[in-house]
Amino acid sequence: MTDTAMTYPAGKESGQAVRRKTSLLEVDALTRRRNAAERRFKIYGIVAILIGLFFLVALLYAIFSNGLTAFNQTFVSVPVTLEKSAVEQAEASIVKTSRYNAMIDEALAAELGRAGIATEMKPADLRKMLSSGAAAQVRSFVLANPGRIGETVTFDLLASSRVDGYLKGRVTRDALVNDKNLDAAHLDLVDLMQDKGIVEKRFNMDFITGSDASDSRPEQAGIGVSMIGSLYMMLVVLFLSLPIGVAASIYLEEFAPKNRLTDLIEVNISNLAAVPSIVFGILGLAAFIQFAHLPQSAPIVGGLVLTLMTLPTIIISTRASLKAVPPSIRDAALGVGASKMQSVFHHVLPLAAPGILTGTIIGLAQALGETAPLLLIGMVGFIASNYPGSVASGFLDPNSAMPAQIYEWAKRADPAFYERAWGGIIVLLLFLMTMNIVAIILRRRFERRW
Amino acid sequence: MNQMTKPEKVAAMNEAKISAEKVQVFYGDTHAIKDVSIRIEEKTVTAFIGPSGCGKSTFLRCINRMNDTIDVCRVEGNILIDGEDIYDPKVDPVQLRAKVGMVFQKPNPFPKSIFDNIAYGPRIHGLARNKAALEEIVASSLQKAGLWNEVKDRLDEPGTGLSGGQQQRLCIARAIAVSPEVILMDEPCSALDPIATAKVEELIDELRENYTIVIVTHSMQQAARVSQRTAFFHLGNLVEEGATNDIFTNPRDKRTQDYITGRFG
Amino acid sequence: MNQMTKPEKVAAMNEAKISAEKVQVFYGDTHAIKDVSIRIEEKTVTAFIGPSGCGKSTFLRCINRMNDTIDVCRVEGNILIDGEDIYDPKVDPVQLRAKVGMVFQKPNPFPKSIFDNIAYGPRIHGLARNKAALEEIVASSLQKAGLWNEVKDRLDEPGTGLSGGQQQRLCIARAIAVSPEVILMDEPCSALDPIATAKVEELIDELRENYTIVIVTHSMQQAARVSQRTAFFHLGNLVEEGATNDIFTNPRDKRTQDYITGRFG
Amino acid sequence: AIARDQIQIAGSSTVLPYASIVAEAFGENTDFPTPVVESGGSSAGLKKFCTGVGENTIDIANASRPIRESEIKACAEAGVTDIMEVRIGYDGIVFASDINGADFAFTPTDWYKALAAEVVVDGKLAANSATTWKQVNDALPEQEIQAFVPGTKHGTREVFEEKVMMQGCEDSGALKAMVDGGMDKKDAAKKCITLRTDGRSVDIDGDYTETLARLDANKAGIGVFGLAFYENNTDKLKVATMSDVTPSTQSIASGEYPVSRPLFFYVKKAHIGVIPGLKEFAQFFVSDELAGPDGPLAQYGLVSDPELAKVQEAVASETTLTH
Amino acid sequence: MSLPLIVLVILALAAAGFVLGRGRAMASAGGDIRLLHSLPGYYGWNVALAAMIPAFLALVLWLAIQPVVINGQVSSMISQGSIDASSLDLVMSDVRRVAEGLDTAVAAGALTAEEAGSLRTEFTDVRERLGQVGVALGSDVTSETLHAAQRYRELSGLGDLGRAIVVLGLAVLGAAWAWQRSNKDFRARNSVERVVRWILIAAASIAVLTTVGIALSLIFNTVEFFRLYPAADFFFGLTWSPSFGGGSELGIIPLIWATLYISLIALAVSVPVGLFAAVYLSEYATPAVRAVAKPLLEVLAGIPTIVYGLFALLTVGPLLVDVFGNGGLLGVDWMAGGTAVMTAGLVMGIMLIPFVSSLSDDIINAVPQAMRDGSLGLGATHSETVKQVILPAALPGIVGAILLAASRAIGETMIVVLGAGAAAKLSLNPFEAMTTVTAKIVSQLTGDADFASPEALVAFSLGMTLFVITLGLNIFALYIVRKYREQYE
Ligand SMILES: Nc1ncnc2c1ncn2[C@@H]1O[C@H](COP(=O)(O)OP(=O)(O)OP(=O)(O)O)[C@@H](O)[C@H]1O
Ligand SMILES: Nc1ncnc2c1ncn2[C@@H]1O[C@H](COP(=O)(O)OP(=O)(O)OP(=O)(O)O)[C@@H](O)[C@H]1O
Ligand SMILES: [Mg+2]
Ligand SMILES: [Mg+2]
Ligand SMILES: O=P([O-])([O-])[O-]
Repeated sequence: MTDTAMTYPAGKESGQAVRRKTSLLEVDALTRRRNAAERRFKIYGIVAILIGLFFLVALLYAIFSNGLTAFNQTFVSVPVTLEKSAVEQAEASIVKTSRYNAMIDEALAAELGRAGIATEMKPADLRKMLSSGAAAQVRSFVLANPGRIGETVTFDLLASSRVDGYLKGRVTRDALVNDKNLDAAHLDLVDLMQDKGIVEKRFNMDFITGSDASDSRPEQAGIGVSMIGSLYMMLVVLFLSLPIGVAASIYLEEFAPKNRLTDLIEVNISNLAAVPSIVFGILGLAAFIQFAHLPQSAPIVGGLVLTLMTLPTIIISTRASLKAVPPSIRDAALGVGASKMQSVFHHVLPLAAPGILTGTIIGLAQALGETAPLLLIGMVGFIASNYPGSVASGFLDPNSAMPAQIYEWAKRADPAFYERAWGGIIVLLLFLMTMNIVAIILRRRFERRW
Repeated sequence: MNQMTKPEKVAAMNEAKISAEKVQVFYGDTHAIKDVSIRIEEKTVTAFIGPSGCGKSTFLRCINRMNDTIDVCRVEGNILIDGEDIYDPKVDPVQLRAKVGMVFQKPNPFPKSIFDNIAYGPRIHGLARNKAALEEIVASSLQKAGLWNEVKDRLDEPGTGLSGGQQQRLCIARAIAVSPEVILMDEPCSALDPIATAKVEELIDELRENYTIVIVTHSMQQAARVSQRTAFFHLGNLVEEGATNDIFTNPRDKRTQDYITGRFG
Repeated sequence: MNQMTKPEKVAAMNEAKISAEKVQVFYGDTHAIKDVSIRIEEKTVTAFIGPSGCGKSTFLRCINRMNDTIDVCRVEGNILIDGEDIYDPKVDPVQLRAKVGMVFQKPNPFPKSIFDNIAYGPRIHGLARNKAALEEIVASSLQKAGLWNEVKDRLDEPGTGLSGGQQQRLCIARAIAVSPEVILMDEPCSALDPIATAKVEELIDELRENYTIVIVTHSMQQAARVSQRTAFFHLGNLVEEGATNDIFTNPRDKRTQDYITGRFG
Repeated sequence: AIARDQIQIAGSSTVLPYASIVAEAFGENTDFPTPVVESGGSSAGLKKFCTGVGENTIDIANASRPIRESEIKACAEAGVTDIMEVRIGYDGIVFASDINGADFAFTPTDWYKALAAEVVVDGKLAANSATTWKQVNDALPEQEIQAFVPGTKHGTREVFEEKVMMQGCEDSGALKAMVDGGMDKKDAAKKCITLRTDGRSVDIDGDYTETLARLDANKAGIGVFGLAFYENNTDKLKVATMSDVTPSTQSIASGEYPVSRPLFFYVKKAHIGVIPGLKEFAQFFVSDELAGPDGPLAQYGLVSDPELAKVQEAVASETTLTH
Repeated sequence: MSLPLIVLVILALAAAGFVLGRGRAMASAGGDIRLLHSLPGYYGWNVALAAMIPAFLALVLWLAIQPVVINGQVSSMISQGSIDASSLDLVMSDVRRVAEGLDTAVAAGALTAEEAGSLRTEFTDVRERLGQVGVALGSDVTSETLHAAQRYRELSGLGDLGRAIVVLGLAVLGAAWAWQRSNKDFRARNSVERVVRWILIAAASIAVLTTVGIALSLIFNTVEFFRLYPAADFFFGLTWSPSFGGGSELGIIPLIWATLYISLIALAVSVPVGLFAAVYLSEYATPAVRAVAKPLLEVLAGIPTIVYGLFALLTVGPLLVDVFGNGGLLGVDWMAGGTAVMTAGLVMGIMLIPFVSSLSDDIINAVPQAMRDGSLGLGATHSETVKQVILPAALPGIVGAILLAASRAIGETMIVVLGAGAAAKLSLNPFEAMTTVTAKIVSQLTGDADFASPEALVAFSLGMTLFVITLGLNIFALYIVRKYREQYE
């Protein structure tokens, strides 16, 4: 009302306003002002959307520019001779992998010799160019293929995070001055090896499918297993919170008597939305792990906690959309003898569907990105489990979740984890969009005006 | 929402299809229906007439308990259909409404296709054996409501895209498609032209053979044409009720006379 | 949404308040108005009659461009008010609608108090100097629409809690409160009893002194009583237009005759 | 309830990197599954540890500080009585600034004078008004005071308060001056470690990556880091000496560099023999190959325990805490 | 019978019941569905539900009770000596592990079923035998444990059999009972709807149970905290400075203040932007723009908060310092460092835009067209219509959306820690660093303090207090909505 000042010639004594005749083609002052207000209003709308989109683009730019490199990784191909005696000796020691390291060192030195790259570095020093996971890679090959002991097998071993960083432009010779893990001399070698095709940077599927690695080998870490964890959690969340949320809203909005008690429940639900997510973690720890004895670090527990956390979001949006359905629709259904239940499920619910789906989209997005409650139920940390063997173990075996994995990576000391954290965010966003696409399409189909 | 004072002694009123006794309706503090008692006979058409805002719609909605849906609305007294108190807690309003159909004053088609609008009732009541039977019901209902010719080619377009009068006939068709025993019609012809009106009146006449019909109308002529009995409401009171002929030719109450001769206000 | 074919040459038609030429309206593929040309004179009441679904409301909504709000609706041809093409891109529909008021077929009160329902228009157009003047406008509008007595004690209750007829009168009051030059009324009396109808007809008669009025009605009697000119629509065509007397006593077209004598269908 | 077959560990985020390196190697070198190492903080880890014995409780708690008396009591109340304490080494705490900035050689006194909320001026307490390091100590560069210190949730903060602030307070004579000025000893000690809140000192509740990001946004800042973190980021950070000692695993192990703290893990003895591989894991952790001065842990930045052999022995004999 | 199998059988019984019930009802009506009280499907569902509900309830009960009973039985076999050596719970888990190992071994064919039942530690190295089939055991198996494990297997076998009989029996009985009631006059719809109604009530009560659960999981530690720390100091203290050596000051006021301050700024950003975006999307934008822009904006809600936190720390903070800091664009010296209430508030506001915009857009879209027509017909501009007719009509939904955004703002941690800092402060200046209740709950809960100390326990009281405060805010919001709600039609 602010933009319609009351300056127009007002009505006569009769109380009935009479207005001057004006041409439609020339816009009078008041209309001009009102139209200006209209235009401003519309511009505000556009600006609002642009603001949102601008920040979206800025954030996405930051995410992609930091994270895309995570999808490439540097590999060193080394033919290793798996001598029987060496293998047996290694298997007899406590830290078996350290013996395999020696084998790899020799193999790498030999490979350099074959390629005609002269170096004064000792074999053990050469290993600094390789991931510390290389030995485990060789050992697990040996365990899986005992028949090939004695042969020479060419391995594509991961280069160490610093070598990888060098090829990605993150690590420079200057930067290595104080570094105790790698010298500038290594980098010269890497250059030569790259020329010979021993070192190569290529797309790294393991980042998308692999599992977490310890702090000392960022090059090996992947988000795949935690993605499975998130997937199982989201399955729980979707199949519990959507039906429960919608059912609860229907009861509260359509069936519950309107009294103090239901007011209390209503306030209570909005209030649950304001409960910090970590408090849901406290609840989950107490209720699901300590009371119900569900396993630690299990996606089922995470899913249950996130379900409780998402419920208020879905309930609030569902109730709002149920409220927005005009009563005449309900009357029409009741009038032809539909039961209340039928009128709700046949007519009201489909009309409220867009809002319900919006709530679901937002709720699931929140659930997918949440870390804090997972902290308390043990899904954050180093949980490098393998792919679950069955659906049931997918729910019950220890696992992490994408945001927790990202959060962990972001904290780690080696800067190579930084790019992985951002790369993980890219995967998370793609996951989110895949998850939402169904809801978005459905929502469009249900939208209608009446 | 609805409170019923227990009937002290409900007299036997078997002849009447519907009998209301001392019905009071309140919207919050507004007393919209005051102490109305009336008997509505089976297989007759009863017209409710009266000035706008006198409570006709309100009373009509009591008969199939549509007032249950209005939070602030409170009904007292008792209404019996076939001798059974419809406000008895044991009564299932759903069954009641299947038995007592209603055409609302404001047309309220579902935001669905025309076909689904009509087919909805028969579907939930299981009135059609199969798809063909359902189509049959839809077509015949639309025909009876005089809408068939206009919409037969666009049955799958939304019912909300119809003109005002078409929507009204759609709602009539929707109500008769479930063949209720009693049909309550709140100004069913208000948006209809004379020809469509005639068609609906014909329908009413035809329905009368099997059903009990209550119709709210503002047109004296229409009341005279279609109804056998007429009830005149005024400011929430039932002023007079009787054979339509009597009411129009020989009203007992001064207010009735004033109203039908147009001398009110 | 509305596309206008550029008028090749718009003839001077100054005497007429509204003149439409070759208006076509489509709802998607449905051709709802076919080639309608009509002149509506200033300070007269013109009645649109015709069977349900013939396009009366559609044409009425063209006159103040309310059809703009329907996505699927497309208007062709041109409509001039005071000689100005209202579909000209320079024309501001807002100003047009302030000049050409409308009462919709289905009463649509705002979910606000009765007072605010009426005061809304005057407020946005800045028609009242102060609160007292606004109250004055509200009261007089309600009086003119014959609703004042029924609602004067409940002005701050929601307009949606009124009876059907009361809502209709509320919408009439709302439309006249902004004193437009042209008032389009789509069946303004459909939910009204004879007395209220008489009151509204009186109002129309009174308004005619200063305003141009177009009214859609299904009642021949009403058309005869209130209008000076009558236009008969049929299946999207304007069949005949002329002085009311002529139309009713001496229709030129067979269809018109059939319609007014009720011999259609 | 299915029987659990992998070891469950929870606790300190400082110990987490070491625990994860060991867990990974344990999985690779033995037939036992890789243990699960949750993070969440020493306190939360010990709390979980002390909820009781049994399968649905954790087996090991990592901690960046020794378990407290009250915690042992709470543990005992829940039935967790035989607790093995294993010290794995030391965490060095270093002071570092942007790689391109000036060099710093600090003493605890400098930090006390720069960051204490109130300092003694002419025998009286007054709000700290120092704005540059040079004002604090002429030998330091002319650079705005801007320190990023661990927030009050971090155990590192306690070490910082004790070994830097308190030390500085004593060294500079401020403590004595306060006590002489008639102050209660306890209050004076509290004054010594109270940091200023005018923005010169910023609490960091997050982790070292956050501190690094803050240095990145504010090049004049000095941050407090763990040694391991610094060693992984030598391209961005320049470490300062403390009392003329450069921090390194050697200088800390020898005790020359003053600011460090021990790291531990705690094992429920009751779970040994029940949870497969538990004892093996504990022994594996403290084996010379891993926790020794040349092992991967030291490689990563852990200051290896000079008395590692004693620890190994204690683990082998399952020695529990006696209180 | 294994658990999944039982569930499958119940479902199959329910499906069969559906068909049979439906058929019987149809038959009783002579195949004419018009004679039925309810639609045939309702009769089917009625039988299916009668088969499923008691069976599943019994199954759940059985699952909860059987382990307790068996544990009781088996643990009585454990000697006091072994309990003293570790604990009953642990010995029992060892028993379970061995039992399970035996199961695995039998399944893998390494042992026959008899062998598994008659194995003796005296004759076999059980640990090794099981090790061969991949079952790792922590220690050698004592004969006591092996006995117990064998008994455990026996009882479990028995229990599983009983479970199958009882549960499936119930399913059959339930179905039969409902089936014989399926005749044309039976009110099947009412009966099914009654069940559905109970399901709805159960769903609604989950929300209530969650609250109870939260209260319970916080209350003990809260009480414990107040035993260690005076409540008055906590509620009215103006300083928040925990310290390890004791003598912490744990006043909640600065935290509450910053929580409200930051949330307010976040809402001041997200509500106008979100509302304008919603109005534009639903009222002005073409369907194509809407179909694209709405989901895009929703991506903002899906970006992990750590990204927002970094965005605040690395981009927005320094930017604000450039404007409001010393020597900044405005020449004012309000801002010392990049971390500030303003930084966190702004960034949080961006994150919350879709919370307001998407839901409001849906609600605005649901306002009937007749309302718009009514207003436009009076000569109102579109914006006037929106402001005065549509928004009031959509108010309850919009308030819901805003509440959701506010709730999220109050509960956010990462953005606060990185954007606003970690040190508590009581100040009016939005360009100063402060921290919120939620951030402190997280940090005290994940910190290094002794977990039995007030410094750690305070997290629970913070949670509880925040819970009560937001409850108050929500009651206020409900009151506002009730007061201004406009119901169309
Ligand atoms: N929104 C719409 N979408 C599609 N078709 C429409 C729409 N509105 C009206 N129609 C069709 O256009 C034709 C003319 O409708 P209109 O509303 O103008 O009729 P009318 O003359 O006002 O009838 P009534 O007297 O019943 O109100 C009808 O066939 C109607 O079904
Ligand atoms: N939902 C409501 N809330 C409050 N008052 C109402 C409500 N509905 C109707 N009323 C009031 O009750 C009285 C009777 O209304 P009712 O709708 O029964 O009138 P009616 O006889 O049908 O009138 P009309 O012919 O105008 O439709 C009127 O005064 C009306 O304002
Ligand atoms: Mg009515
Ligand atoms: Mg019409
Ligand atoms: O996580 P911390 O306990 O080591 O700080």
